[in-house]
Amino acid sequence: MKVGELLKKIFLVDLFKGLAVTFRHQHPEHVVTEQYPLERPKIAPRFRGMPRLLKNPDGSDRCTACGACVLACPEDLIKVGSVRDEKTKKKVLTTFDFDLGRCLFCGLCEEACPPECLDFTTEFEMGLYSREGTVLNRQQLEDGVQRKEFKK
Amino acid sequence: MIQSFLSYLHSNVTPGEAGSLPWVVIYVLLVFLGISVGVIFMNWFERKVMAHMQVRLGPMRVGPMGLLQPVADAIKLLLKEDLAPTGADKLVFWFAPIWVVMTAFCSFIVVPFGRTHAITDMNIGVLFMLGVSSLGVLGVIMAGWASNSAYPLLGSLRSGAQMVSYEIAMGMSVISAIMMTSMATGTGTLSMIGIVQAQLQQHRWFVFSFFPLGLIAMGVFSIAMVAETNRAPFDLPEAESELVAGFMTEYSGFRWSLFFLAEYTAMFGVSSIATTLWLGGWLRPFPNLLAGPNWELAFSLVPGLSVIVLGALCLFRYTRMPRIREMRPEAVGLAVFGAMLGLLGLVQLLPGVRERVQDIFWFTLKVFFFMYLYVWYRTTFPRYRFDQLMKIGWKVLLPISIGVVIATALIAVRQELFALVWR
Amino acid sequence: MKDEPFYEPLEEVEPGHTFLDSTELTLNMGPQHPSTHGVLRVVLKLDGEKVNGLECIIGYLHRGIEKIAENRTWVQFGPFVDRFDYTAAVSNSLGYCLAVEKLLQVEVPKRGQYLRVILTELCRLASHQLWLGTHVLDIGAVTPLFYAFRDRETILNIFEGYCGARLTNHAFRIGGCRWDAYEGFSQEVTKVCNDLMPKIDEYADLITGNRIWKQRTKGVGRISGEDCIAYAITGPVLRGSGVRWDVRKAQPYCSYGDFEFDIPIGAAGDTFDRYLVRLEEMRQSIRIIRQALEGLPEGPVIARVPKVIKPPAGEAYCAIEAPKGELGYFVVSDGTAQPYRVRVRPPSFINLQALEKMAKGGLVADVVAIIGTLDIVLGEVDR
Amino acid sequence: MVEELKQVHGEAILKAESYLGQNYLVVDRSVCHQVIERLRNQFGYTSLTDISAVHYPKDELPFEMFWILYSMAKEDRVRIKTRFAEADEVPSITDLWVGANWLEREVYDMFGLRFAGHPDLRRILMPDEWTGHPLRKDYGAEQQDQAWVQKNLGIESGQ
Repeated sequence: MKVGELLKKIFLVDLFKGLAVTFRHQHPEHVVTEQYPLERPKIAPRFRGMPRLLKNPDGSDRCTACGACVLACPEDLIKVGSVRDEKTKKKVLTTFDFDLGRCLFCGLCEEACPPECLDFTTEFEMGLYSREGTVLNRQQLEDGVQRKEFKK
Repeated sequence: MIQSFLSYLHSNVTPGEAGSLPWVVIYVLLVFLGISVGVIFMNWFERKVMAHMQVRLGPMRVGPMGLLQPVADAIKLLLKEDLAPTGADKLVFWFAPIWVVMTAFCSFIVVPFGRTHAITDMNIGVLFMLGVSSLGVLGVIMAGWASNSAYPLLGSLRSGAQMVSYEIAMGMSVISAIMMTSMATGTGTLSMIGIVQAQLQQHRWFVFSFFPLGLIAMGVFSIAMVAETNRAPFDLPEAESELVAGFMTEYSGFRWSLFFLAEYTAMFGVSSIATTLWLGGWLRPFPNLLAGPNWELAFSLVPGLSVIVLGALCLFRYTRMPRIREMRPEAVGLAVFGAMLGLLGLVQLLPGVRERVQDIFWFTLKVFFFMYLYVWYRTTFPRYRFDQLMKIGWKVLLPISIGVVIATALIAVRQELFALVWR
Repeated sequence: MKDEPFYEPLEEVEPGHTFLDSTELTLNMGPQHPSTHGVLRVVLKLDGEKVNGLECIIGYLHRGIEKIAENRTWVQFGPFVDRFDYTAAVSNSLGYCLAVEKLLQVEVPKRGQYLRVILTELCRLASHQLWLGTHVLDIGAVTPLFYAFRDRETILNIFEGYCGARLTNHAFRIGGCRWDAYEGFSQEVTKVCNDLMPKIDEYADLITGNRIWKQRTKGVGRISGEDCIAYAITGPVLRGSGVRWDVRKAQPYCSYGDFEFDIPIGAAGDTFDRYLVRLEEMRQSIRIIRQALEGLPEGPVIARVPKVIKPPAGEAYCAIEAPKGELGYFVVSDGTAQPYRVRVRPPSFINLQALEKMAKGGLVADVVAIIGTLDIVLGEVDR
Repeated sequence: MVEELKQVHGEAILKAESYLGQNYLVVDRSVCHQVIERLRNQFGYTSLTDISAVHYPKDELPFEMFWILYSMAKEDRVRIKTRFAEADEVPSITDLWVGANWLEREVYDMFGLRFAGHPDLRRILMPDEWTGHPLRKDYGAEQQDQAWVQKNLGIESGQ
């Protein structure tokens, strides 16, 4: 062993190097903690969060009840109910159930939707106290979630 | 009765020496309370320092800056269900944490927080402390054995072997410090107060005497004491990634918190030994160099002023807090805390109080230096393996400390030696 | 729920009987244990601290994903593959897509391939950082975990920006990538790479030189190159033992042949070497990402594939170099929209077998270190 | 290589083809161990990549085992396939690669195929007492061993 290495070993240079790293990091500017919910994370626009049924700007249903999302879903958790309108011979959406409890958030239903009506929002707070609430009905999907705001 | 009670205040000795039983009781209670508060503060301090070293914030929500987090945790632990494993030896299982806490607190009987601030002064003080603090291992072994479970057993076996091995290196390095006490007077002392007074007489802390021998001895001691208190990087008995929680695995709730209390108390205990032996105990910086009434006054104002500065910092943070409803309890808490600190600081500036308090202040400061080291080690180092731990204890620390003892002895008697040789 | 407890009634424990009656101690490590990386259960036979024998009991996380595949369409199975090795979901996705594309005989456009390379290499970085943090934590150093996670977070942010999810990304689709790079993608990736290089040196400062770390890892869990091959081990563990083999070089896929990078190898085949190999792999990954970003061509990112994917009947095996080792997909199609069989060659599962050989004769603390160095993910072991 | 193998084993090499650039050999059950051993020792296919099976319930020999071998020298993969009936025993290759141990246990667990000469053939992923082999085609996706679940987990159903 070389003298230098021996000296380094005796004077615990390796240990002090490590100690220096941790000591340096004590400076408050290194802190990366995000104080949720006072501070909200930046969510990317492509984020796949809470699903939502979009409506046309004039308030009419954008969903055509085609069932493409039902077919696309790997977990088979979307249930679409529809009736055929007598006059226009078009399907009209009646119910739309989305079971969040089994959702993989893979986004396949969103991709499959022809009128681009099913949308994954950037909302990520979906915690619930019971399993019953995980099945979202049409009303909930159309309204979206009302978020409680916190300030720092 | 009252006369004798009050007359102690004018005496210049510890209550134990004065033989005043009521004051002993008061001191015991004060020490117990002080250590408990210290443990609570230490818990917060450790989490905070660790958090910042790990680029986190640490406790922030309970109380101002999370100061009340340990209190909340303590309440939670008290309310938790107290479980004992089916096959456990109930009596021993119940007794083990009490034993550990008892021994940890017992060692504080001789710790001098100041010239008069010790419960008593024993002429074998250091020996007593080493002896009592090493009794703690018994409780750990009891806990591991009584749990009737594999992890605690392994943990307690490790702990037993580890504490016994490091005791020796610790004792050897203590011997070198004790030899230094005999330098000026020719008669050494084992009394904790005597050791500090010897440092005062010799005009230097023992870390710096016979440089670098004192430093090496303190280094050995400060490594051995980490092992002795089962802290990282020597925390094998409770290595959480290997043995889940070691000897504490089966404990929960209040009994677990007793172990926790004991661990931190033991840390305080060994740190106070180190402070007393090498860092001049309660002595303020440069007691001989910067002597004189003016310096005396200046240094006695430091404790009060520093507490006031802390309080002012809290009040300053309070003014910087956003005025919203969610933050109000926290903000008010911080303000009250700051005000209380300020008041405490003011009280410490009073003439009668400040002379008595300043010893404690310097002592605590030095102890917290060691506590900071504990935390710093814990965040930085990986854990040793069992065989490596033993190797370090027996093959590195023990020879070094024996070497230091021999070297100290040789230097101490160098004149006699020279005389012997030249004659 | 029945009224009586389902565990053994207490009377069966003889009074006064303890496990201490035997000379050999059987220690059940896991499935709930801080350092078995999930729900691995290792039964150790101990003589004091020494490990005389051990057995891995796995399957606690078995979800039957291979069975699920047979009941989904080719497209629908895409998100499920992320759940094999959930710490490196992008790699899983890539392997599956490549295998199905092979069956379909579809060539992914160059831009799509480059994007895939960038994302998989980022994923390798993220996976190695997770490994670093947890491995070092197992050995007792708490802090590197937080540094590693801090830096991993920036990579997860890129994933979030690119495909909308951080962990189980479902990043790629059969035929290419679902999305093109988002705005500011290349700047962000460049920034992450630039920031990461000094961070890796910082880990080295904190860990590599440390004598405790060296003592804990050098000579621990040693395995020779021949043994590695006999155990069918791949990935950094194989390379740590001095075998210079990497699927990215041996059978380049996804235009890995376009990039210049080295395969680091170790000499001694112990835990320390594997640590160095993985650290160096992180540097090489950054090198690949920089090259791919520079050469990122314009064009489409996804090939033209039918909406309902029905590969012609046949079978194909496609392997990629996942962060844990060779990740292979053996897919069998019978010409319908559903896979007939999807077989995954899980690197963690196969690497874990060597634990017995590596840990026997060591101490309890070594077992933990070796589990860490094998870098297993129980989602992949149990599937 | 193929010619050489055919010379030695004759009719037992049923097919040697390449599909999508991937070579595979279909061999008779009786010679699969010899063929694998020969590939390993003579032709440099020293690495084992994977062992698994596919279930074709409609065929006469419903189980198809496959071994994937790799040659680091040639950088080439080869797949050896062979067909079995359920009652047939497959020769184990744990004597060639220790690592085949768990892979074969998994095949046993998932398909119920027995390996001759395997040192420790137990279930690996499923519980030891479980009945049924999940990756067979006649095993439903939501099927479970109800009795086992009720006995060991204390719940009515795992679904």
